[in-house]
Amino acid sequence: MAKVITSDEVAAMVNKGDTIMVGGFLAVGSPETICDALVRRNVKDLSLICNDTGWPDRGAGKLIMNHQFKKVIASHLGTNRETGRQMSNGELEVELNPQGTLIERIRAGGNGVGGFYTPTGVGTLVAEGKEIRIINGREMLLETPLRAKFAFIKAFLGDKYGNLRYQATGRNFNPEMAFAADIVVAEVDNLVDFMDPEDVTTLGVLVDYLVRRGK
Amino acid sequence: MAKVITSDEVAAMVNKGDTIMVGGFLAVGSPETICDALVRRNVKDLSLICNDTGWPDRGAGKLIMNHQFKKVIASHLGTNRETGRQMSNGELEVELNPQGTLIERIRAGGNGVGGFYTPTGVGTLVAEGKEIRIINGREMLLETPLRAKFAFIKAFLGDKYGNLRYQATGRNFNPEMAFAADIVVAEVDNLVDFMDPEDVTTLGVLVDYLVRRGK
Amino acid sequence: MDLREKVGRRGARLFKDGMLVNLGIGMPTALADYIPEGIQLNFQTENGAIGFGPAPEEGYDNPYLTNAGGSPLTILPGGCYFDSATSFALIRGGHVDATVLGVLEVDEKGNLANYMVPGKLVPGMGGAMDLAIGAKMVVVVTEHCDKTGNPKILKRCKLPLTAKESVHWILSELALMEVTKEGLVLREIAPDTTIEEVRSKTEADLIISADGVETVKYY
Amino acid sequence: MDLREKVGRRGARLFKDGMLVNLGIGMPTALADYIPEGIQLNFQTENGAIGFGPAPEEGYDNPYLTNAGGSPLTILPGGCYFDSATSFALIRGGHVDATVLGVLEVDEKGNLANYMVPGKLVPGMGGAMDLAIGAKMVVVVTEHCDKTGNPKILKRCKLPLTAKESVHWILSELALMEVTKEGLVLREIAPDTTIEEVRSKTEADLIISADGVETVKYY
Repeated sequence: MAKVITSDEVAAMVNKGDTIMVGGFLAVGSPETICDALVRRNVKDLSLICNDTGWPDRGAGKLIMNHQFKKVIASHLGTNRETGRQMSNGELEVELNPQGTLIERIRAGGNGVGGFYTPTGVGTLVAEGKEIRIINGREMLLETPLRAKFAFIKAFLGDKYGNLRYQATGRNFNPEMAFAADIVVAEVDNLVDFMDPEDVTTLGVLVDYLVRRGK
Repeated sequence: MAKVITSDEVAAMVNKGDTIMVGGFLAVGSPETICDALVRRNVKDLSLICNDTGWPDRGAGKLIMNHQFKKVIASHLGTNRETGRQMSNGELEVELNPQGTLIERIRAGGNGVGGFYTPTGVGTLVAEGKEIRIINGREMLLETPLRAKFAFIKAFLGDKYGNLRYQATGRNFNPEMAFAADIVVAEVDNLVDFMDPEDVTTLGVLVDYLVRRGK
Repeated sequence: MDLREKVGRRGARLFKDGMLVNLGIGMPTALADYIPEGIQLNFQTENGAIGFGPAPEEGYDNPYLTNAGGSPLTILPGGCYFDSATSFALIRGGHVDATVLGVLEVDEKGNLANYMVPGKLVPGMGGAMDLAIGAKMVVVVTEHCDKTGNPKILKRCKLPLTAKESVHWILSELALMEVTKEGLVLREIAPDTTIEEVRSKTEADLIISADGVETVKYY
Repeated sequence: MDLREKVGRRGARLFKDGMLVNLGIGMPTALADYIPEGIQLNFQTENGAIGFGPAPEEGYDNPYLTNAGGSPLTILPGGCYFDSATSFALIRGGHVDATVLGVLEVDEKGNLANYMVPGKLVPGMGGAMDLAIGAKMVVVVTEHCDKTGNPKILKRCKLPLTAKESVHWILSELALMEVTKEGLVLREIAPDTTIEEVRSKTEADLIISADGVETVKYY
């Protein structure tokens, strides 16, 4: 059973310096209610793992505007100019990852794989400092797992067992993040007793807490 | 669009020495109609990648009984004694993989990952000849991708675009195999025009041919 | 009370409420029959389900819904299905709280052997290697001695290992033992045996800790 | 006819029936508007859909259904949704038949640069690095020169690379060029230009193959 709590109760668990994952792709499928609560709590020096930094008024972008991160690991910053500004000013450390590498590193973090070789990023800045290995005649980079203390994810539907179902492109990074954090909190638009076992995308056993959207 | 063909047309594409993947777990979710056609075609010296060798009268086990394999890569042989007999007699080469390593190697073969490190198998026969690396204080083995010329998979429902949906524990190895072969053939119980985009487990773009069960 | 019930009753008390548990085939399934009141567990079957129920009534079996041994299952409300990659993401990724495995041999270092006897029996490891290295708590359940009276709890396994130094608890019809850095600690014995009898039937050295050995009436 | 239409019309003819195609944002989307009769393509958006349709009618947008730029989409019969791990399994795994990318720079070795200008613009690579190394056919579409008239098709890229030696085709409003082992081969030019003009606006060496250069009326 996943426990239903409020977004402020979630935010109260997060402390200065924690690493958080936030689901969503340009804030589609991001847990907006939880992001709002984190802004209210105003906890600083967080590290973020997210596909992107959303928009100034949506997704993890809201925490960027509030200067809550010391480090961001993402694949894209272009929709939130404040991220680039903080980076240029030296206020924020940014580690850019190719999107496919980023999601695969999160997957590795969640499934016990210690690292993997990928051709993405060979011959680019992404390769700096990484082991290169030639596999079947092709150069590949060794990439390492990513984990966080918290994963904040968003689903269209949840049940009281913590099972989650997404809608359309709202799935994106959410399912893998549910495997890759010590504490997983899912914000849901709708909550039901239980759902069709065939419809479950994120397994309830991975979800510690549920938050209703807007609560 | 995936082309609907007969199981005999599928079998006619398979030649001596080919490597095939067969979906299913103890033949639950195995393409029985395709297996029957391969037995009829009686093509020899195949290599099999499958979770197990099924039962003497079910799944890939039917091809075992017909002596069609020169090599098997699997995690479990216990339900088909003929596999063990052929192995002991030197008629069949068997490479045992831990089940989690086997499915992850197939996934790597399908998604362009050149290899991955896993703690499974350290200190066992599985580690023989493999690179060992200590990651975060833990010994890990380097495992390599697996691919095949053909993947023969099984789904409850297919549509004319090749999209597939599975039922219950019939999913197992099928979804990853759809990524990891040059030619993917799906046997389906039911075929419809199109399905709900939310219900698609295996993406139609991965599936080359469809076979109706029993046809 | 037979061996299965003895091991089942005591073993089930190792679980805590809410755990995700994977039981191996054979004797490990006994534990599911004796879960104490107030403890709700999530059971995983590695072929792709969590939250399954008992075998279906006759005529209601679904050929697509079976356990890891191929026998028909039912699913309970709150249950879910998934593919093998997800199943082993759970297992290897440390999301399974406990696994219970049968063995051919187990030793005082926590090594276990349960997937082959060279030249005789090679069923394969299935998911056992992943479970042994991935589950947070690895429990081995076993008859204390084999059918000819030879110890199964050894100083060092002789058969090919399933996993190295992975077992946390060894449970037999006679005793509960914990694998620690110092060695194998005898924690509990059954009321119908003695420390001396357990020692005589165990090849591994058994440590008696300062806490002593409890005699428990779980049988 | 504007740049977008010129590039769109010729570029769309690079596709073959049934291909899985991923179009980058900006100019690459022009190709979707000019798919020839009889060619059916599957379009992927890397945030998790295949088989999407045009933007929805007003009032019918679903906030959960957008393209990789965040704009609302519709889905067509036969379409499907998936998560990011699956999306990049498609891309990195070689299941995407063609990708079309915009660039800041591209060179005769097939290197491309399109994700950052150090100290000025760092939007990030998003999925571009994966697409450039993973798609079976990588097409770069670009204005032949930048706004100040400087060549964008170079001997060697100066900006940080998105991918090394990955581009197969370079298409501008003036010419279609193929990256080969021997170098950059000029395959086609537009009717309103000459080989000499194309050469003068290209920093890279352009090879004229024995097959010659076709003047095509795709504009």
